[in-house]
Amino acid sequence: MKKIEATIRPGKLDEVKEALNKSGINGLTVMQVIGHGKQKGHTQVYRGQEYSVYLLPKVKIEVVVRDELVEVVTGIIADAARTGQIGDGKIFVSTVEDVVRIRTGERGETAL
Amino acid sequence: MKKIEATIRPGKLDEVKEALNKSGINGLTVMQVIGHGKQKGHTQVYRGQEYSVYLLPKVKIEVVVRDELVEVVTGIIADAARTGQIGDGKIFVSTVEDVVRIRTGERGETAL
Amino acid sequence: MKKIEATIRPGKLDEVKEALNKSGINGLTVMQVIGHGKQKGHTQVYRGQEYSVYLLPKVKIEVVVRDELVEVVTGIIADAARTGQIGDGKIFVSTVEDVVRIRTGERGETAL
Amino acid sequence: MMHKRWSWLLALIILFSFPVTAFASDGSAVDSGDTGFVILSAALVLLMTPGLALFYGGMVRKKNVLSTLMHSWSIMGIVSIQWILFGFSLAFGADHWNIIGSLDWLGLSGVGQNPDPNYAATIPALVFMAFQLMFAIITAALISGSIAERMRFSAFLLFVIFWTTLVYDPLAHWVWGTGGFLRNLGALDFAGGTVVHISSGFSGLIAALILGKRKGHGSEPMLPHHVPMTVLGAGLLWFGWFGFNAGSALGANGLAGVAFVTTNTSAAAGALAWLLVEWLHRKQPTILGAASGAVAGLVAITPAAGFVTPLASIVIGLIGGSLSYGAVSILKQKLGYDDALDAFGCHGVGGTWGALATGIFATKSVNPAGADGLLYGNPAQLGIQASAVLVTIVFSVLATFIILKGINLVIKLRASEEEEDLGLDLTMHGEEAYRGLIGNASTAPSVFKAEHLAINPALVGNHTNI
Amino acid sequence: MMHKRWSWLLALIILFSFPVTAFASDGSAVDSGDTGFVILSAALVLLMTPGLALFYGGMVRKKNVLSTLMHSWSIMGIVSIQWILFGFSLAFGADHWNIIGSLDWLGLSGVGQNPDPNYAATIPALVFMAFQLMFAIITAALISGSIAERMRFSAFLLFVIFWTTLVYDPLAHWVWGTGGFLRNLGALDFAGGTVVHISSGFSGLIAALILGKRKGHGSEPMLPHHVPMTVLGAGLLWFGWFGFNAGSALGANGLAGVAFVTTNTSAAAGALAWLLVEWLHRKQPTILGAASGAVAGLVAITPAAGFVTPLASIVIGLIGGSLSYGAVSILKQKLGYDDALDAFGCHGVGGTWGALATGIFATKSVNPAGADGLLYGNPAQLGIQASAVLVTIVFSVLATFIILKGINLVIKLRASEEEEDLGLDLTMHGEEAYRGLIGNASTAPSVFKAEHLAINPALVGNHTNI
Amino acid sequence: MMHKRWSWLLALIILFSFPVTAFASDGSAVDSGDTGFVILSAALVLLMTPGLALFYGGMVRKKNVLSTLMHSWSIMGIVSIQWILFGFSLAFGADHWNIIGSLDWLGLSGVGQNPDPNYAATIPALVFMAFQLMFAIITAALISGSIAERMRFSAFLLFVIFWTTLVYDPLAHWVWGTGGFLRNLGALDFAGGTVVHISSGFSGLIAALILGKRKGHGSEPMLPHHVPMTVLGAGLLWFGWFGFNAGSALGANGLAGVAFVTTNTSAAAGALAWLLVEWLHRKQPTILGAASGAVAGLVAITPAAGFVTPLASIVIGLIGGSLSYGAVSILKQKLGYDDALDAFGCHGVGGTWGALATGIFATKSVNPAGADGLLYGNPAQLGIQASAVLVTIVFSVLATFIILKGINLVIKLRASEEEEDLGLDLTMHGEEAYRGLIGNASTAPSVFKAEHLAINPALVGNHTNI
Ligand SMILES: Nc1ncnc2c1ncn2[C@@H]1O[C@H](COP(=O)(O)OP(=O)(O)O)[C@@H](O)[C@H]1O
Ligand SMILES: Nc1ncnc2c1ncn2[C@@H]1O[C@H](COP(=O)(O)OP(=O)(O)O)[C@@H](O)[C@H]1O
Ligand SMILES: Nc1ncnc2c1ncn2[C@@H]1O[C@H](COP(=O)(O)OP(=O)(O)O)[C@@H](O)[C@H]1O
Repeated sequence: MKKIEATIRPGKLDEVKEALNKSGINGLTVMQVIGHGKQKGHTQVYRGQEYSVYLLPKVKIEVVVRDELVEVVTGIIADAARTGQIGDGKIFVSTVEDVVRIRTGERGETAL
Repeated sequence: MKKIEATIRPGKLDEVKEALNKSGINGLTVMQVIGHGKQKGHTQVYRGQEYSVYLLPKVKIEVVVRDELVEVVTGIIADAARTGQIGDGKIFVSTVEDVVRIRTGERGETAL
Repeated sequence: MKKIEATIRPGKLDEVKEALNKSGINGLTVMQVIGHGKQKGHTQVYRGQEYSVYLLPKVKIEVVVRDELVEVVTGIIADAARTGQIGDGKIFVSTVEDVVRIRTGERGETAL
Repeated sequence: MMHKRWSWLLALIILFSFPVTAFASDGSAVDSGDTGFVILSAALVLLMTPGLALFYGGMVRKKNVLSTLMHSWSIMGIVSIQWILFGFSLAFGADHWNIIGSLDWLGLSGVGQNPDPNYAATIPALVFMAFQLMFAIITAALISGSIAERMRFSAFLLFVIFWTTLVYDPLAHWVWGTGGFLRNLGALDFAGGTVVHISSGFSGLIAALILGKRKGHGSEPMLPHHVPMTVLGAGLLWFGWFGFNAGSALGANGLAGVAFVTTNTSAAAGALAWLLVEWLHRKQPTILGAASGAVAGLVAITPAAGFVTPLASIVIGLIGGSLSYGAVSILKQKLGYDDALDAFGCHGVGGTWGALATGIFATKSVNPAGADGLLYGNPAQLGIQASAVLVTIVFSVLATFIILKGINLVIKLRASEEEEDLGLDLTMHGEEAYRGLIGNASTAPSVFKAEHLAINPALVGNHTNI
Repeated sequence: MMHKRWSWLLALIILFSFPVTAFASDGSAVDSGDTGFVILSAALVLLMTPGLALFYGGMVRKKNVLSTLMHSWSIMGIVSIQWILFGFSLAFGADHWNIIGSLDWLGLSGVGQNPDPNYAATIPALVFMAFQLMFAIITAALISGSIAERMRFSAFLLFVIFWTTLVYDPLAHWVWGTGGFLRNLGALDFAGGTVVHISSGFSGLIAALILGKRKGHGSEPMLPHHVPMTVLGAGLLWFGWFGFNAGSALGANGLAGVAFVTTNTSAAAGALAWLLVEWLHRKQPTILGAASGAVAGLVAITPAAGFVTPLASIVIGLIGGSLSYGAVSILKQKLGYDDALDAFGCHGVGGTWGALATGIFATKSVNPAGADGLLYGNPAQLGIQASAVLVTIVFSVLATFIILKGINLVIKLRASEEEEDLGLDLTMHGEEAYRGLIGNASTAPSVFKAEHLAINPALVGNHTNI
Repeated sequence: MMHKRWSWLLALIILFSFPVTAFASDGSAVDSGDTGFVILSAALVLLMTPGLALFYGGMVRKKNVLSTLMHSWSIMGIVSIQWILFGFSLAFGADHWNIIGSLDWLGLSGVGQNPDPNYAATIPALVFMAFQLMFAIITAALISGSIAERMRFSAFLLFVIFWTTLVYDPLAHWVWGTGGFLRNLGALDFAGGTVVHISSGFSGLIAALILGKRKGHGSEPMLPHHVPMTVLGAGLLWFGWFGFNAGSALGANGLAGVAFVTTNTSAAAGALAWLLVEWLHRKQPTILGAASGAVAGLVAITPAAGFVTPLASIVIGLIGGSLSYGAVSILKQKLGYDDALDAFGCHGVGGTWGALATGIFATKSVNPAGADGLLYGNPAQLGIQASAVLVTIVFSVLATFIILKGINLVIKLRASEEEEDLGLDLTMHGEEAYRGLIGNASTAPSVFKAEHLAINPALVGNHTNI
């Protein structure tokens, strides 16, 4: 099994989730992160002092899928999350060796 | 070494942590996530409009352990986190190649 | 490619990020976590009752880099994050098999 | 449909058949200074209830903050209407058997713009009524601290209606109504030590015992999710309490000035006492302690505010804050009841102390219409106060017990374990308090709803089960 | 430099050439009770605007809370100055053609410490002026609920200046100014049903339509980011509304007492009505509903507060709460406009109902200076009320339309899509509302700024584009 | 034990041996309108301190918000008692050498329900005392903005006691006490420009310099963790300031009306000025700027409120807002001191400007009991004002320096580096402000405590080291 981790724009979470749902991918975990890549930050002002923000809010999605789904799922995510502007984010793929469904104790791919 | 990532019900964190502690597993990292699996969401109402929540609050626990502990630790977590209802969560196991203890610079299993 | 995950003290994020920036490492993702290791917690008081906090606030940094950079980057992070006191945190290294830059669709190391 | 329309019409006709004669003022005895002061005092007391909502709301866990706010807010709705329809009449209407008011003033019939010299000779009767209403509201709201995080909302609403009618209204009559038997006895209660604080505190204790402990109580920590919210609430309480106590002089005069000063002083002394005791006992002075101690001091001075000197109010506040600390920190743990937000520890204990302290420190040099207390050579007053305390405790405890057991015959009082786990905000009210960046995206408009319902109607069904 | 200094001096000389004679009081007719009451009522009404800021601020998404607070706060700044310079004179100065006040009172010239018996015979004219100012502030602020989360800040500021001058000031004159044509007609509006609520509600609706829907409206959920903040705001509104309505008696008397009671009662009834209807309709009674219903009840009673009995105020509140629920829950979804925070649903609908209800329930037995309504044998009053409502709606809608279209000729009204995505807090004001543990570390002092600017000036440039 | 009981008894006897004669009112000269107004004004001023707590609390980092709230709250406790015991007597008691009040009124002996015509002829002396108390509270609280996020709590408490007694009480006597030398000089200070704002602002500056910069100041950003909390605080301050300034007329009259209007106007002008200057300087108008500017405007008008025309208050507010912006944005960075929350920038600078502005804009046409200023042909008044400013600055700076250095001889003023890192909430008070879903689970009841203590007593030990 593979773990697909995608760091995307917060505003794109909805579309990505819809796109995954439509393709029958239901299991996913989401967390709030901040990140820095090529995208540049904003200027903020507090009592007349300027600050620049270099870590911008992003959302990270984790989906664990069977090996054969990796290409499809990364494609779906990338398509749904793309705006074409710097800051769209990255997808990382890595190997997961085992899965346990806590409720039933099932192991391996059937537990996904 | 293996990394064990468990996404569980927030209310179970306490029990899981206690169970791990009792077995001598002390190092763990916890983060707040939201997730979707087989569990269905709730209905919420705002000014007379209904909304359904499909990403539910979960807690993710990460524990990195020596290879031989994987079975034990996943077992402990699964047992402590189980309610038997849909939404109990999943455990994923993957390989970690190296560890550094920042304080001392130690590497590998002794650094855990 | 390797994923470097470092769980550090919140107050050290700034220094770590600066150190990475200076070495030309720009891409990173940061999230807020709580954790337990060897470090002991604090006592808190609410209406005359005492509680001890055993999960302390930490910050987790994820950086994905080309294989050859692993040693350099873990070194930079460890040096910048070190105070020498218990609670400095840990760095975990694991393998990432593929990367997609969402904006362009590029794959592999060039997408980093 | 036809039927409905007719019943509306009927209701309207009934409404307006109430005599309105003498409703408008002839302005005779109304003093503009006193009237403006009591009107604005009533506004300040009203503000205490949203303030209490925040005071309590900050102390519960994140998943129950809205249900906690809802307790106070629903009471603002219910008691405001109850009081106008019949509550005021029961409490302050012409006396029957020294026990209850008549129903003459149903729907405020006869309560108009002219003063009622039985209660306040220089302000419109309506203003006196409004001022007293605010006390009825906050008293019921205080109880909600004891049953927070576990009571079903519909049971709570029923409880409020019955409690206000069967406990608060009679008690207010006994202590403040012309002819009330505790008033006749000579019991002093300037602004509600017995009527407001003892009654709510002891009723809360019984309610907490009947409901049982929150799930996980004792093993899991249940800590405040938002301390600054609690501190804000305490600030609004302190502010509003000036209306509560100084306004109880029912005129803008020297007595109001005394009550203002004793109130502020006791609040300050209560806060300091809590901080000091906590510092000695737990090595840490906390802001939650400062806020709690101020409230304890305010509670303690309430019955005494217009009867004692400012210096006495220092003592009253210091002891009040210390006793409440003891109740909350030691007694509660020892006895093991789950008075979630310490309505008993702060109001029951503080109110009892205040009522007795009035019997100790009261002096006619401050208020010639009052009485002298123990320290001024009249130990009998302390006995009278003790009797009033006892009567109030026994009555509140018994009545609350009966009301809750009665409601329990009809509907369940307590949320299910699953509801407690998920939190009452979600399960009783279908709301979440806070929503961050991704929180918003986690929700879909109702268009998606049908399918979800189709799959798991049971869970959704649960939510209607309030 | 030289030049600047001179223009300052010039400005100062102009300022102080205003006649100050008769500014100080001879104390003749001033009643201290009435004066203190109205001064403090004005303070309470001022507090409503920061309260409204929180009420609205809690309901927007996290990324727009500061811009929402800014709406109310910038209005507190602008309208306070406008009113003193010329707004008060336009609204309450000597009448011209029954339509507008004169400019005699520019810069408050002639508005001093003595009463102006045309408006209030027992309080200083300055106090009357200050009390009325607070109404002008909150009215403009109410509109901001409709255009939240998408209007450019500079366009908003222009809108406020024009709207207050061209809509509020004339309307206030028509209804309350001596000689105003709606006042001459006999229209009753105790505390601003038409002037405040109908005008702001309908203007908001038009503004929402002209601006268009928020990006993602209908597909993405846009839920409150901080419900307790909204509940706190509602609490401050309820509190401040006592100043608004009771203070409108302009004296501390029986009438103020009536207005106080009807206000509280209608708020309570509105909250209960919303809860009940919601419970029946959606199976869940929510705290956001309780707060919204209370506000709806307060809006509905505003024009009637000093003309109706407490019992009538129950009916007014119940219907007001139900109608606002219907508008917000059903009408809005059906018609599909994006009145973001329901300024129209609460104030437009509630205000219209209240103005008509005044024509139904008013009775001279409460206020001899008022009139009898439909239920007291005078159906004509309902007709007069309806006319006033109609005039207000037509005028507000047209004038708001023209003002916004006019501003649009000069600058863009609407934030760009990117600005909406990032949120107005960051793009209009360069601020973030909340900052956690790592949030602080994510920012660098301005020393790092230069390099960033060098790399991407375009993005930073955007921020100045307000 | 025996011993303890006896000392209690002794204390009680001493307490009640104070003469209480003439404590009750004969009601002679008390005006109900004035009394109600000043009582409620005092309540409004009290509310400013919890408001200030939020204003400051929102601006610090998350880990220090409770310690910041604690500053204001502990002052509410301490100063309320100090004032009653001896502070009021020192400030307003019979004059000694034009420098300090007598100790005649220790424990409020002799301060009763009758007016003291030396200060206010129509309100009970107790009410005047209470009103003045609220000023003493907020003044000390203002200073806490300068030393936020790094001062040890026990050192702070000592500082408050000494500062209020040795700086505030004398200053209040000089400016407001009968016989005070600045009052004799003819210095005008309507509501506390020198006594409250200059004294706190300059004392804060010195305290900030003595304590040194926060760890990381200049390299790490230290941004507000909760801007809406600050905005809420500013709203409560604006509201309460009406009590502060209008209440300082000590009666509900035309002068109170003037002070109300100038206060509101200057607040508005200050907010607008800050927004405009910021917009020009930094391209972004911020809500923190609007709130800060309003406070700056309120500070600036404070000494002038009852002496100048509404139009003059526009100028005073505009300049006040601009000067404070300059101080905070440019001066502070240039000079490099760490006045954490800008007590100096807002109160020191704004108060100085306001005191001088009073000498420029004051006119007897507004207040015959005042004086004419520069623009009304009396340049001498400006000189008098400048002298009063100078005296206040020199005295505050020196006295604060000596007090802090003195305390430093006994205990450490400054938190340790580790304490600053972890935050003062945790290390001084053992509390955390916010607790989310998993935050709660991260804590264990004290049953687990022992083992932790066993392992690392050092760390826990630290916490008691306040
Ligand atoms: N090497 C990396 N390791 C971890 N996270 C990364 C890395 N590069 C980018 N990210 C994450 O992806 C986000 C978007 O990256 P960015 O470079 O701005 O976008 P783009 O891919 O369009 O150039 C960052 O904010 C960061 O969270
Ligand atoms: N394939 C997956 N990838 C990532 N996270 C998942 C996946 N499946 C489930 N999860 C996580 O586990 C949580 C519980 O899953 P769910 O399917 O509801 O429980 P159950 O295992 O009892 O069927 C989800 O909310 C989600 O966070
Ligand atoms: N085995 C582990 N698995 C996951 N996270 C760990 C593990 N060990 C430590 N951590 C993380 O590292 C943080 C610091 O660890 P700690 O043991 O306190 O420091 P040190 O390395 O100095 O002994 C912990 O709070 C936790 O978040």
